[in-house]
Amino acid sequence: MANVAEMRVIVGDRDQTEAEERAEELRILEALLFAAEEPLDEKTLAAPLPAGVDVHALLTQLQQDYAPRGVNLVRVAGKWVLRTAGDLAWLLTREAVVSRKLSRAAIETLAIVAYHQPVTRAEIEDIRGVTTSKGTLDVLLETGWIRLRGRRKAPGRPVTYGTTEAFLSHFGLDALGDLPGLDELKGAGLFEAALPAGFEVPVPSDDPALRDDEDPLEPGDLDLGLVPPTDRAE
Amino acid sequence: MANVAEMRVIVGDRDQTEAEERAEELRILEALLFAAEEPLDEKTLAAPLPAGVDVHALLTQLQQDYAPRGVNLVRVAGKWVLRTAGDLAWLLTREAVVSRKLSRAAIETLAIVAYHQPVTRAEIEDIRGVTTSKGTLDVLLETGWIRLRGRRKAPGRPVTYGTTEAFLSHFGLDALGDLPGLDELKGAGLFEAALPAGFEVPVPSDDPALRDDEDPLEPGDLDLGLVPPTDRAE
Amino acid sequence: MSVEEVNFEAELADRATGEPALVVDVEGFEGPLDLLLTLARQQKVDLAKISILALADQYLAFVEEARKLRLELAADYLVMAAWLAYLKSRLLLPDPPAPEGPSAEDMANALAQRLRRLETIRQVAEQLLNRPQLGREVFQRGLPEPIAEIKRPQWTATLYDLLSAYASRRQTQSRTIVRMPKRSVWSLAEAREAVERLIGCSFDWSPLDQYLIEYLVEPSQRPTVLASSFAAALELVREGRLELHQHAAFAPLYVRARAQQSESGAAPQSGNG
Repeated sequence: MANVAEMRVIVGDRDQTEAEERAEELRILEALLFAAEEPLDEKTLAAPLPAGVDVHALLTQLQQDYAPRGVNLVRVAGKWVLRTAGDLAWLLTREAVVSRKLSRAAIETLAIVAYHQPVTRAEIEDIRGVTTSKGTLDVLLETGWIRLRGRRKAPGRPVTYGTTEAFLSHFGLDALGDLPGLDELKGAGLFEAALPAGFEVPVPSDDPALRDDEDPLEPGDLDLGLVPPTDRAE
Repeated sequence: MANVAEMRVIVGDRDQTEAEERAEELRILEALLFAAEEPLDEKTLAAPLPAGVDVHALLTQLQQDYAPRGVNLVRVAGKWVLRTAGDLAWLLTREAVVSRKLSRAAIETLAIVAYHQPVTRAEIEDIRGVTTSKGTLDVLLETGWIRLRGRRKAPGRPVTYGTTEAFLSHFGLDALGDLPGLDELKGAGLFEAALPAGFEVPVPSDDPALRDDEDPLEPGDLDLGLVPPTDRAE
Repeated sequence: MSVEEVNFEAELADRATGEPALVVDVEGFEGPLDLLLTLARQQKVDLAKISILALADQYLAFVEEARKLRLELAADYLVMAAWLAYLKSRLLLPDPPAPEGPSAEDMANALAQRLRRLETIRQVAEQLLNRPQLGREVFQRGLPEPIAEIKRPQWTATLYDLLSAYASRRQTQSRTIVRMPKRSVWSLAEAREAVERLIGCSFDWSPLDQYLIEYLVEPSQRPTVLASSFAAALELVREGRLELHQHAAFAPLYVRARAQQSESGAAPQSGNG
């Protein structure tokens, strides 16, 4: 019994010494990799280590040690380098807000959506008298100020557009009904006096409930990649 | 018994979730610190973390985690930065860019600026007992370790000098209070002697706020072509 | 410039014998205070207990020696020499009954204090320089990963932009609708429909003009009607439903329905354009 216990102690000591040596070797590799200005090959990494050390095994262990961390040890072209963990790449980006003005076409389209919603692209084009490019509607969807409402019950089942809460908030409106009517627009000098008989500016409403002539959107409609900002804004 | 067991399970779950969150927060800090080019303050480090997280406690833990490693987390100038462990200098010195060797006059002048700041050239000369050549101060300004602070409210309105964050970072100091031998100097009452009568300044300070006896620099003071590195460092 | 070559061993030897060595090498000193400090160190006592009188003597001896050797001493050294000579005389003579300014004792203490201060600053400078320095003993990340900037547009528009754009577009459009001019272009589809309808099943050659005469009432319409109906006729020929015939360039065009139309018109590809 005594012998076995003795042996255990000796083995324990040797194990401990080995573990300490190994730890020191790992420290050396860590420091080299950290300070390096380029990925390092195993020969370079082995240079300061005692001869006969299995540098590849050490690196593999270091790689495992770092695997769950915010920084990983990766192999690039046969060399080793420390890199930010892939799932944390977002940390290394910074959003810079760039102020951009909407194009004239976009502003007109937005105004038409606001006053005439729910409105289809064909109707917008009819009111503007020119073709509306897809890009214009995309930009507006990106602003988060307009959204897809539903589909018109009509041939082709075109998508209907409406404004969002973000629209109200950006333009400082309490409710869509606060958009000025024809008389107010005239009063503000935005319309000239000479308008054809029967000319009207609709009383806008952004009631989210679908109209009688609207169908709900289908699941696929929202997967266009156009709508996320709208969704977020809501 | 059943209740107690149940409770234990619930507590265990919560502990586990907390531990996981903590691990993720540590990963984020780790990634930021590894990627950074310069020391980061706690505000910057806290930015990507959930609100209310005790970033200081996390950093202290990370510092402990890294203490036995080849790379250490250290505080310099009140900020956090990863650096290779000091005892591994032998490993990396080979690769070090040979830093400019400062003259004895420059080293003494740097120490006087560090320990006696804010200090004027006349005060530096008083301590050293010799005229300080303009070149000596220029060399130090070039290193980015000292900077023009302001002008002393005294006849001739001499420029006052102080150290920069780059100085702290280079010498691995968290704050001026960590300067070696500061207590000796304090105990020997060696600060007062350097100062004109009436100003009692017991310890050096690199507080960017001007002292009562300092005026701000004038626009022309900074156009000497000496200061850009200093300015940048701050 | 030195009387005795300074070297470390020599200095050690001097210290060992306890005889202060006088080394005249002005270039090696950073000014008179540095020289004084070096001389003071050779007294091998705590700077606080230093004999200023002895120090003054040593300094003056140094300057004397330098002068003998016709060394050019900087003004700083000479000023210090004059001051020390004065201090020495004050120290040796009893203080006058009503001393003006600091006493000789005070002056000596002030000098000792200056020397201590210089010595201390040198010690801390050394400690500072012995700290691990960035890029010398400790290193930062060799491959920092830069922060990428993602530009996120923040769209701007004012309510005024919105309303004025709306009003002006509606106004413009309202005008265009009211003053819609008569259609001035005959579309290809219209022309085709007309030609098909007019020719019907006529298998006799007839001039194209004749069929179109009713559309030519307004002279301004003439070019577009002709162009469109000619193009439509060519298309119908290609589809094998019409035949065209012309005697010469600019001669009247003759047109007739093609006989084999009965094959349910299913030969659109067979036409020879």
